[in-house]
Amino acid sequence: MTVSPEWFVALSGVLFAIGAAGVLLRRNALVVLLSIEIMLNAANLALVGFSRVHGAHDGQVFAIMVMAIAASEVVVGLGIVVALSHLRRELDTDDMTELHG
Amino acid sequence: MIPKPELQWLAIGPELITAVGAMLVLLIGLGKGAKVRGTVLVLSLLTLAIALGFTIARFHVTTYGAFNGQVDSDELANVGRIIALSSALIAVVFGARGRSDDGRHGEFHALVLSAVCGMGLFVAAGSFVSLFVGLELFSIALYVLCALDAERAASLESGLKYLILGGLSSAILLYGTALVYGATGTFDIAGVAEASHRGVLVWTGAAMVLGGLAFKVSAAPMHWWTPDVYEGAGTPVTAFMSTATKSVAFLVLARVLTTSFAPESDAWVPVVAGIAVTSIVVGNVGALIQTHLKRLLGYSSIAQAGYLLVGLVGWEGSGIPALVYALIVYSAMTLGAFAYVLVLERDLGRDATLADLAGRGWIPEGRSVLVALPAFGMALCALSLAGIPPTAGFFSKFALFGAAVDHGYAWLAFVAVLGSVVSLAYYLRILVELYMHQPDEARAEAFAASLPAPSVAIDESGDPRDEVMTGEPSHPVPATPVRTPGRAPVIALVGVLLAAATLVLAFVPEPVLDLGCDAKMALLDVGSSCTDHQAAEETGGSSTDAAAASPEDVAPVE
Amino acid sequence: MTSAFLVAGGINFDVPGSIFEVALFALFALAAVIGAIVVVSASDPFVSALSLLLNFVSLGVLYLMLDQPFVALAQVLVYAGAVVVLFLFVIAYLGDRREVFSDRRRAKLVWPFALLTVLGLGGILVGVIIGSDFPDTVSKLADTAAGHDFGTPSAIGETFLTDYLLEFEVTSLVLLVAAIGGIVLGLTGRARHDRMRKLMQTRSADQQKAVHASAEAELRRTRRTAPTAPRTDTAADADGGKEPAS
Amino acid sequence: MGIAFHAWLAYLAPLAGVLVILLGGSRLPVRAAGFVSVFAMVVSFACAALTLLKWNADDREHAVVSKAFTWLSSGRFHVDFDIYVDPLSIWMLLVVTGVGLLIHIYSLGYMAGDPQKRRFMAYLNLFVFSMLTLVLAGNLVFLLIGWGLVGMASYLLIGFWHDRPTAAAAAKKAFIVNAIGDVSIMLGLFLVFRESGELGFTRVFAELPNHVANNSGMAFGICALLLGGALAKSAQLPLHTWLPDAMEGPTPVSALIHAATMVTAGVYAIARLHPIFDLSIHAQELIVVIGGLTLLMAGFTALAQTDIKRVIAYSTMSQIGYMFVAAGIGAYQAAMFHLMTHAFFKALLFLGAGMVIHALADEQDIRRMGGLKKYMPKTYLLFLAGSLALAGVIPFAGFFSKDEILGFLLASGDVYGGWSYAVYGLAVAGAILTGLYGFRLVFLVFHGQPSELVEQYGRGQVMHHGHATNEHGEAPKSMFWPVAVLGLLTLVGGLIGIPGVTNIPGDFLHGAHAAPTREALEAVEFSTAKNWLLALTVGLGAAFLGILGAWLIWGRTTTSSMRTRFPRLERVFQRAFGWDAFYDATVARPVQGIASTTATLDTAATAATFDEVEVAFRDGSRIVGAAQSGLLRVYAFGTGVAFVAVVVAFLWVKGS
Repeated sequence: MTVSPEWFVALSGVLFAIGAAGVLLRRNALVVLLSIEIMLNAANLALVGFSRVHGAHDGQVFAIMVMAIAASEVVVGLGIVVALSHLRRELDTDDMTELHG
Repeated sequence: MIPKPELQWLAIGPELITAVGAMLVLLIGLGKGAKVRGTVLVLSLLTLAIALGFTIARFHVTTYGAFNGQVDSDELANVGRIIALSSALIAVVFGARGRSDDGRHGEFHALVLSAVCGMGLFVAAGSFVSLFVGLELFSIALYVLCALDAERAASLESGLKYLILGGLSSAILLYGTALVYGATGTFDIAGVAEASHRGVLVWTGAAMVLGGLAFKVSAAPMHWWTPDVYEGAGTPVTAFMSTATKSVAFLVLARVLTTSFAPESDAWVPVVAGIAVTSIVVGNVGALIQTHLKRLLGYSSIAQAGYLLVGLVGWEGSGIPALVYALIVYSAMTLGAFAYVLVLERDLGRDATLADLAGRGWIPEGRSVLVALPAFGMALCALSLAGIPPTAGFFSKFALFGAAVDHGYAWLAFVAVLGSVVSLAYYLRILVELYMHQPDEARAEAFAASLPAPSVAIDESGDPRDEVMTGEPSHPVPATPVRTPGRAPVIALVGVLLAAATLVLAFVPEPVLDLGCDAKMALLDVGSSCTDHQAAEETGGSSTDAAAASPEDVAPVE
Repeated sequence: MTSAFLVAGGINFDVPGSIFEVALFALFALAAVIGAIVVVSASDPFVSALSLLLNFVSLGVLYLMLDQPFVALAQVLVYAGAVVVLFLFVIAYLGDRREVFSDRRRAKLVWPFALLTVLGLGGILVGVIIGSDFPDTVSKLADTAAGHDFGTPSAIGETFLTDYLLEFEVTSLVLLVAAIGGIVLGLTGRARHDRMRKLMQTRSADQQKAVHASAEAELRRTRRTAPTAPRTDTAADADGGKEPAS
Repeated sequence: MGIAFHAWLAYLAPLAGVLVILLGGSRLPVRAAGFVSVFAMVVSFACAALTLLKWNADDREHAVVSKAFTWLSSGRFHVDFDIYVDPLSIWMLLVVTGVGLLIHIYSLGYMAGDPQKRRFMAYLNLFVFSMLTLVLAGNLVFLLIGWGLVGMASYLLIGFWHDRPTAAAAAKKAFIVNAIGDVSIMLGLFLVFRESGELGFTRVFAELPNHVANNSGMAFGICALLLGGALAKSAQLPLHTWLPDAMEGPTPVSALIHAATMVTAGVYAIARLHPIFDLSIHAQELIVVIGGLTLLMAGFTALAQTDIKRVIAYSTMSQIGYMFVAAGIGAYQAAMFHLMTHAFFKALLFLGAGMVIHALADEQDIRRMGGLKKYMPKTYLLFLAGSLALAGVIPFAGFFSKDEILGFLLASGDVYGGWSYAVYGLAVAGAILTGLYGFRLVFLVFHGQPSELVEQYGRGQVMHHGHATNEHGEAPKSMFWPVAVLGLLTLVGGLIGIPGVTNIPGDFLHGAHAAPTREALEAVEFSTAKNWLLALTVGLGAAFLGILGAWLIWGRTTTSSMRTRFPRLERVFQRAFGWDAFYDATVARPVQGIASTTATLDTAATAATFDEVEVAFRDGSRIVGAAQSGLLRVYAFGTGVAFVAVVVAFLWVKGS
């Protein structure tokens, strides 16, 4: 291999940080959910990369399970967003300050 | 040819029972009518009871490495299961009356059962894969449960906040797991400990796993979701979440830190101590000016997480037994407090504030003592949460802090005890309201004005404020019918029983501490100090036995 | 096996020191990063979702380069095929909901620190990964236990059904819970909506009074919290600066 | 039936009282509730007396430890629910149940007409039970539990009139300051456990010296932490601030808790744990210094108070200072002797003050009193007896006990050298102050021209609870007789400890090795005529000096407005002889200056520390609440920072 797996894992670190940036900075609930997907995908890339490093299947299998779980999380997240959309006009998380203090 | 995997089904018995129960409840709940509602309730209670019985019956049966190393079912796991199952049982009782109007009954119960299933898997996880899957199973179920309370507009908000912050922390935990896997080549919790390749990757991974679990126990500075979600979710869900989630997450934290990352204990002990201090400070200080009861309990739960972490610091000594005892005590007193909050909410038809407690500790003229008993239970739970002797809360703190002092963390115990002095200010407010104030309508109303609106549905085109401004209702903005006030005798009874349980735990702490000792021995290998102490106790015990033979133990003073 | 898939495209990447492989990695890594950045920064959720597709597909290719065709396949099918579509569907259902790039004062105060935090996180992760060595990296997959089966569907399937059977089953329970959640939440939202409509039509004087009271309570609360979180003037907010994260 | 049986009965009787009243609820008539609580105390006191008789009859050498059951045995923790009976605890048992009984009876009359009387009597019983938990505890854990319980009961009692906001605030303050003490004692207990691995007294005392070196830092640390608890409970510097405020509670509470029993728990704890305190001479020196400073400070502050109960409260602090001094030098028996006599005469003073307050419809300001002697002669006599005992005039109880402390101090000077003499000086100065403030109260309240309010009382125009307060002439019988009994005890109580004649406290406490005098001190044959005569003479002289001073300043004048405040003194003295001018310049003015300064400082410090801490915490709470803004992005940011911080901290610890 010319490109050693470490580079893939390092890339996953970068992607993870970008995803975190989305969660920390964005106000649109949908985009925040997308950002969480990016983070989980980055973790997957790390798992897959390390799986290649060790030449074992565990990482890949875990990655596939993470995909299913991430999809589940998205479904619930979108469910809440849709329910919220029935009550409010904006999906701006800054408008959701009913609970505070 | 794929080799047939070995499946030790009994090792995940409680999870199987609850999973099957969840599906049954879901199916039966599709029907309509009050009869179905009753059936579903009974069925889910039955499922939980059977699972609980199963767990208790097989408490000491340990299975390591079941399902090819995915499950380690031991005493620690069983303690977690018992707490989660009991807490779910109580939460189901709490939630028995909710959501009766829309003809769908199964989901609440199915979700609670699934969550318990996930918690069981989580706490019995033998590998990081099953740990993560279990975590996500109960987390996702809880996200839905939080958002499910149709009577409160804030419920959806709390669900979304929990989901997003929970997703963030899950991702962190997952990435940490990946790093640990990368360095050690295994997902096995025990296997990680044996890996010789320990470097910066393992350390970073361990820190991220620690962080992710600290989020679940709602320790500060990962506490941000706690007050809002506690307030926004329905009270049965809050009660379930605050006890079951926290307990299993703590036990898993103990498992992971003391096995996988035992070689890194020189690093995680100070970090855990730091998180404990932050939690104690943030939780106790934050709770001081709260008036919304559930929010107050939310902050209190952050502080309690801090105290529990103090016990974890003394893991090599008596920390784990202390932690187990404290978790059980914490669960009992918190559930007891929430029971009374729920009774109040039912009575008022809205959220409860401190002012609503005023004067409820008194026996109304001409009524029996029983009327004031639930309030007395609340007072006991508050005292216990404050850690005032001779309640169980006092003893659990005593054991936790003692473990830390034993481990050379006297300063931490000092901070923790100071924190509990601060906490007196708000726990005593509960007592003062109950027993020292007269009920005051105007005051209660003033307090209630600060509550989140009871599910004000804002119409797409209108804002209620416009209406107030212009004076004419341009856009009809109806409120969801406010909950009809009523009594909740069963919940009150459960609350009283829980308060009584905290008293029992105070006066007969031994069996529970023994559970903790078993759990500790399950975690750490033979020769750990728990067994040492027991040996020492046997020698010491014989002399006390001899002394006990004569009623007057004559002992020299000097 | 990378080669098996890529040779079909007429390029042989297994040449030692092949510049192509480096270029391929660079290309798709860049695509993944750009995709991610656009997801995070785009003002239109629709654009965000589509960039997520780019990110996912790029990751799929990277998985292929890591000799893991099955994961790559799953990535494209599950993520690109299901998740992104779900997102797009919801975005379409909700209509155009661009984020208004106004900012609350408090949040404005926070964002540079948030950016700093994120940079710190990325820096630590990359630094840690680059800084640590992998002495036991398997260079020739033929040497591993999986041998030439590494990453193939049958090998993955075997692992799934032996070592990870339990998790495999539990994952299905997770999906069930998610399904319950999706349905219930959708219906809850619907039910609230309907209840609102119904009440709208049959509103009695009492209810009007209740609404006024609650609205007033809301207003009071808004005023009280106004200095910290003004909820009233959306117009003023709209004048705020563009979010710098874009 | 052995000693332990009686002790258990004495211990559990008040609890039974609480339970009966609680369970009876409103079905139990108020009268019956009062009867139940008093009956419980009668049983308790009788059993305590039987315990004493039995002890003497058995002629035992060792403490009796009676275990009810093993409360907990897990890991290293082994805690029994047991009681520890030895002369020290019997002594305390008698004081608590005896004075407690009298105050229960007094409360029947004092709280008559209060709608919550039933609850009050239950709380009183609860308090006695808590106090007995503390006194009879056989191990450190139950000592701590008792320690916390009395705090709790005192919280309930101080805040009893919760519709007064000041009462609620005072209750809270008392509870929190005491909780700080609990923290301290709990940490000390952890250290004891850590070092010795034991919690039962018998074993701790046997084991601890094997693990902790004499005068080591650890020994000092343990003692200092234990002392912290004692200081808070006994209202010694610097944790004294709660006691004056606690006077918001009903007067019987002040008498029971804040004079006779709870506040002396610190002294008892030091005596009980003396094998631990003996390990660190520096900790003992600290006790002496704190006691000495407190007795002086409190004496001065008492001089500047205008609230009758606050004067007595400061006096209590001052007298406990004496006990601390005695305990610090190792004269535990003297400390316990003074503890007992103090319980008698201070309860007498409080209850006497209570009768005055009751008569004047809850008026507590001494500036509005005066000339009460005419209308309440019996009360006056009792109050006078109490004041004489307080000042230490022969043959009242205070004379013997206080002078025993002074004698030991003088004797200890031969052992420990200079600083001990310095403390002796402080103690003598304190004795002068005692006479001064004690008789200031007597003169201002009972002598001189009757004030307007007192005149009204004489005419039967002072109304309380809807009826004139002097219907019964003086006070109701149930109130009068307990006070009379206390008066008798005050008169004769000291006779058990006449130096050279009867040394019952010393023999009883010392004989069974329960609270020995330190050996070094014993070596000094302190009953030699020289020391005793000197101590007695000086003590008596100081008392008379104080009383004389009080008479000169407050006793001779007649107009009440002039007599109450210092600043007007000059004019009074101008009309008198030249001696007055001299006295004024040399004594009155400096004393006045110091008194008002200490009082101001004390009030300021109290207010500043407590209120400012509370304000600071509330501000902190607001900050936490403001951060919890409801904005998801802020939460995400906070959570993200937390994760990064954990990772950085982890790596940093690993890297360094």
